[in-house]
Amino acid sequence: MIKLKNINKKFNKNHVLKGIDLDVEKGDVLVIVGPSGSGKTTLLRCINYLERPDEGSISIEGFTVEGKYPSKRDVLELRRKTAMVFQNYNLFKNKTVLENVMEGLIVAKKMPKKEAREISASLLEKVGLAEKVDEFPSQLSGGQQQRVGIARALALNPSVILFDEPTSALDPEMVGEVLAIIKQIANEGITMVVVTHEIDFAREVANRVVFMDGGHIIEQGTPEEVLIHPKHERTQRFLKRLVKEPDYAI
Amino acid sequence: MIKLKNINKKFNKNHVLKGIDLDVEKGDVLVIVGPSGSGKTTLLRCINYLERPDEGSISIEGFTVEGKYPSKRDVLELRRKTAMVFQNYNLFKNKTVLENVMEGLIVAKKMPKKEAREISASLLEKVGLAEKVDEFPSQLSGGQQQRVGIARALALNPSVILFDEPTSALDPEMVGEVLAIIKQIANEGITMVVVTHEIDFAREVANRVVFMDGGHIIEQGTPEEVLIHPKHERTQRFLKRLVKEPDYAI
Amino acid sequence: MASGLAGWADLFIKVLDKLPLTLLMLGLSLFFSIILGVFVAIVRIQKQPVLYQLATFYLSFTRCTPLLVQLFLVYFGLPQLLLAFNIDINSWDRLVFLVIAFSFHTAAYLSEVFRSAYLAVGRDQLEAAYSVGMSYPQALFRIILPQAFVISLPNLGNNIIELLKDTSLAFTIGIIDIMGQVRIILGNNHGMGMFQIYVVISLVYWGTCILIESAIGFLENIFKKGRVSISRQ
Amino acid sequence: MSIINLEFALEQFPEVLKGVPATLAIAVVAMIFGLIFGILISLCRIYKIPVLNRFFIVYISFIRGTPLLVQLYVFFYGVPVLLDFLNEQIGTNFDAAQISPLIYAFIAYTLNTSAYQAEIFRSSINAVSAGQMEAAQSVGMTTAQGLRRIILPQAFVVALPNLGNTFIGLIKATSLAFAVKVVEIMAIAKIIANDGYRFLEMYLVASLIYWVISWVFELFFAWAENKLGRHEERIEGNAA
Amino acid sequence: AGNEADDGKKVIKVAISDEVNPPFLYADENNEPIGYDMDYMKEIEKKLPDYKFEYIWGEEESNLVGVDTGKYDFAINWFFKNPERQEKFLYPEHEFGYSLTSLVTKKDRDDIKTLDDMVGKKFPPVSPSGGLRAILNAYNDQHPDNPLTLESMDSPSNAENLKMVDKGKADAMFINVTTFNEIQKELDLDLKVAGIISKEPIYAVYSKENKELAQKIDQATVELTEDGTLSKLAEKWFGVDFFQDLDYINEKGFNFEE
Ligand SMILES: Nc1ncnc2c1ncn2[C@@H]1O[C@H](COP(=O)(O)OP(=O)(O)OP(=O)(O)O)[C@@H](O)[C@H]1O
Ligand SMILES: Nc1ncnc2c1ncn2[C@@H]1O[C@H](COP(=O)(O)OP(=O)(O)OP(=O)(O)O)[C@@H](O)[C@H]1O
Ligand SMILES: [Mg+2]
Ligand SMILES: [Mg+2]
Repeated sequence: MIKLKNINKKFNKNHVLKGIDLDVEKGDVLVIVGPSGSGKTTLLRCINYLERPDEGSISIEGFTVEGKYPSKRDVLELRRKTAMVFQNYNLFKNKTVLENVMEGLIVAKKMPKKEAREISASLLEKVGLAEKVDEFPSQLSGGQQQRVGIARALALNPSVILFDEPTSALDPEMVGEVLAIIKQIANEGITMVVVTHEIDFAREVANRVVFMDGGHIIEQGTPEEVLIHPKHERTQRFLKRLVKEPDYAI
Repeated sequence: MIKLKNINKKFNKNHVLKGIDLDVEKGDVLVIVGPSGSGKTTLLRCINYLERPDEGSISIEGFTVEGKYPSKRDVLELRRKTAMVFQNYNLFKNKTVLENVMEGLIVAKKMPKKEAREISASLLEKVGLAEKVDEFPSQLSGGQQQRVGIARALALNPSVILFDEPTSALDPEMVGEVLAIIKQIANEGITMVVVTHEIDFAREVANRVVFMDGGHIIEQGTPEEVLIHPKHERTQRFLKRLVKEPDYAI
Repeated sequence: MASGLAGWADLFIKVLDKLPLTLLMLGLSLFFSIILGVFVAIVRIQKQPVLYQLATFYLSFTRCTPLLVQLFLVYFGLPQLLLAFNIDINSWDRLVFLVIAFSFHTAAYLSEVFRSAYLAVGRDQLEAAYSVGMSYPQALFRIILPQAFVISLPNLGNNIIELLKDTSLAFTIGIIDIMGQVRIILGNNHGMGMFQIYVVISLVYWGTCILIESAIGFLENIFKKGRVSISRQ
Repeated sequence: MSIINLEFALEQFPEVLKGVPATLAIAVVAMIFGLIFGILISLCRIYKIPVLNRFFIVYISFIRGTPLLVQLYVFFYGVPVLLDFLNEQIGTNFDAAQISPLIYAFIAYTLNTSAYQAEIFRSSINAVSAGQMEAAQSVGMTTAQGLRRIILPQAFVVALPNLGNTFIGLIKATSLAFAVKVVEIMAIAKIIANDGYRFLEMYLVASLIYWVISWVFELFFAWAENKLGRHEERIEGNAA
Repeated sequence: AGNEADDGKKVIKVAISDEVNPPFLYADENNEPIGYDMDYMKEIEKKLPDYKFEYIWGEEESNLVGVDTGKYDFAINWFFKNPERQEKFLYPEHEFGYSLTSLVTKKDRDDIKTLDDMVGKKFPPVSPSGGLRAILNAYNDQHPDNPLTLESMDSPSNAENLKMVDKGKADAMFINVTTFNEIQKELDLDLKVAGIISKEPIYAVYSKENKELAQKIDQATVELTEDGTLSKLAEKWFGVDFFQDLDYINEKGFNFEE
């Protein structure tokens, strides 16, 4: 479904992704964890070519885009197969909450306005923002903005959704809601790649987990394998803090 | 130490804070939890008057500022007693990482540059950013930016530090570091107000917890009281998701 | 010349009589220069090889040489040039030459206005647009330009008002606009009554300028939705 | 016979170059003071300072709305009248004839460009996100400090292309100063041209000189934009 | 240039200058050109039925550039002739009128009669363009050791300049007699024509390519001069036939001294 081959990315001299290979099956929820600065966001952004890899190829549903200077048309097609939830939300500042969600439907998918509005409104209700549809992003709290971002991606109903820390600004209640939504759409066969640092959330949502550090994939497998019984020393150290203080865990 | 009296804040017709009263003792780490949109950020921003409350008064170390239109001098004095870590980081875009941290020391505290540089560099090392001191915020990952924000606030060494979800972009390892730092400076007598939705983190860092919903304080007490044995039905419901799925918790 | 109230009124009427012509020149030139300006700005932002060099040269030439010279080039030079290809445009209305010259001139300035405004819109906005599957033109027209437009409005105001005043050059090629009218009157009087005449022409320009400013202010209010200013505090 | 006599044009070059100092003096002086006043005016407008905001709205409107030529005349013809009046009323002994026309030009051009630059800064300051000021205040800066150290440097980058427009416009607009006897590039060109009606040649010479001067400043502005904007991850073209 | 009008006449584009100068050339209520020049043109039109003249207002410089580039066929206002200009443009052989240039001073001054008297004295600002400037420049070229001091200014106002002389801020103004008379009618200043400097023939200015047209008009001009038509026009607009010699003109009261 998604196939990354030998993805390399440098920012000047900073070699951020060092030959990443990755396969994701249809309907998979792949979770990427790893320390801050390890390249998770960069990898996610390479998948829809918001960041151009210096080397390597990306296939989604058999459609392949390759190298640093692919054609605009190819990139557009790749992007239309994906949607993304950004780490810092990136809402359209000049559009209301409802318009933010409708925008992609109307413009990229050429959906009639009425239909787009219905879909958007119902998704916004799902994430608890029914009251805020006519506000602008600048009037929302952090968590509210993040939920708009999630709704915007879901609305597109693409083959692949890329989530960059989608619950970072959400309280446990909301995390539960998002979890439920992700599980539900995974059942509908949508493939998802989720970057998160919330290990609890990762365990519940993932059916595969990748652990990254320093631009490499260190370890991958089921949530059990990677998050509970990690083989690699680096992974163990990463997860240690949580294990070390069992008296606070429930 | 910090005393809030009858804080009310409306955004147009949206009544966000409904008469908040709150006392924080010197050296306390007060954690505020609550659902998204409940007014946590707004409350925090009222404490240093980034948001002007419509009504109410705020005292820090016996210095009181009151009402919607206080004098600029009073507000400045209040702000100089506090520092803040923003939910969306708000780093100075035109300054390097090091300059971001030094800025307040040089300008507001009139510290000599050399001293400011030393303090800043050592704090940045503490949060694991020694290598990034000369980069601009736009070149950092989310977690890195958040850590700069934390270092910037700590460097000021104020009486009160306000943290707005300071670990939202941090991985468990880093959360551990931040936790250690907060505990350490609490021992030095600095008062902290921390908004977070990471209940684990809240339990470990807080010596008092406030639960907010819909602009009201619903419940407050020790972490034990509020987070493990909440009395109020709303609090119980809020925390339920974590309790309900014990098989994933460690 | 007649003085007193009747004199003033007479002067006003004579000048105002030419205002529609001035506004017509302003409107037409503005329309074309906005289109060309956006295009040049985008070419320069994208740095596409040959086009970029061309656009930069065009920008430099039109910004850095006197408008009068450009007007001469278009009005006197262009017909000669085309005549060499057996195309005779000497019979075209002078207004056409004027609008061509002014559009090219103003577009250069506007392209910088638009370029700076475009760059002031954060990159995150473009990425967000891409992420929902928009092509570049779609992102441009639906997300970037509307935001850039607000940022550019005050500068747009500056340049429209400059253009308004530049239209007074029309008279050099014989179009009698409000300034041309004034010069004829001044000539008839051997420069007497200069004070009165300049008061009138200033008032007419100022009045028009206030109209432009109100329109800009109105647009700023409409389009600023969702933006937060640093003066919020 | 060719329309343009290049030899004649070349011969006159050195003579026209003598106008460069006057052009540069007016443009640079007006630009620098205009920058300062422009920023101050824009802040009064952004912060809606009670009386000043109203005043400057009218000021900007008036300055932009009336021809620069008229503003020059106001000083050129107005100041002597004022001085005469003062001399009569309080017995002072100012001599308007002693005032160099350049001084009138400095004043008129500065006041004029201030209005335009105020609008440039109003738009660029508003383009800086509000969070930047909040961050400055949160580390204990006063509003003035935050403006100086955080907001204005960022606003400057946005403003630069427009400041470039204004400055180059100013260089060319100095030719109007001939109306108050300041003899700069265009004036010399016109004077020479009149002898043999060689307007085309002299316009060519003047244009080239304007172009070269402006081009140097264009390069400077482009350089400054790159240098000051290095912190930004700028939205570029449609690549990726 | 050179289109056919509907009636088969050849259209001639004539540039007329905004630096108007009554009564040679100025505008009526409807911005239509009138004056001595226009009456002269009408007479020419009668003589040359093949042509149809179309008049275009414009700035003087622009008009000359237009003639130069062939956009206009010729320009008319009150152009003086000098060798440099003749190199550039085609001047007809015969003038169609005269302009009398003079020095104007305060009534009680007797020290200024000729340009020589003005060396070391002060003129009001002079326009960079126009025939008067050309005469002053020519003087300076001939007297490089004792030049006149000239201060240039874009479109100075004749009225303001005369006021300067009136107030003693300048010694004398170099001005056309007709212009001075017109202004004096309005302002009645304490000024007089101190001396006539020259009787300058005035011409229309053609582009070098327009030989044929210039010749035809020149021919017509000679006829009009000889049959006295132009003298009548001069009487009509100036109150004096300036085709006569200077003494006659002075006698007839071109001089505004009473
Ligand atoms: N500038 C504003 N204008 C209008 N409404 C606002 C503004 N800022 C916040 N609000 C509203 O106030 C309410 C509280 O916002 P606040 O940011 O304090 O929430 P929060 O508790 O911090 O939520 P989160 O956990 O999502 O960050 C929200 O409903 C939000 O929509
Ligand atoms: N635009 C950029 N220019 C230069 N360096 C960059 C840029 N973006 C990211 N980097 C660097 O690349 C590295 C990886 O960044 P990335 O954002 O992928 O990290 P991450 O794994 O998402 O971290 P986090 O969990 O903190 O968000 C970091 O060291 C960062 O400094
Ligand atoms: Mg990241
Ligand atoms: Mg918040």
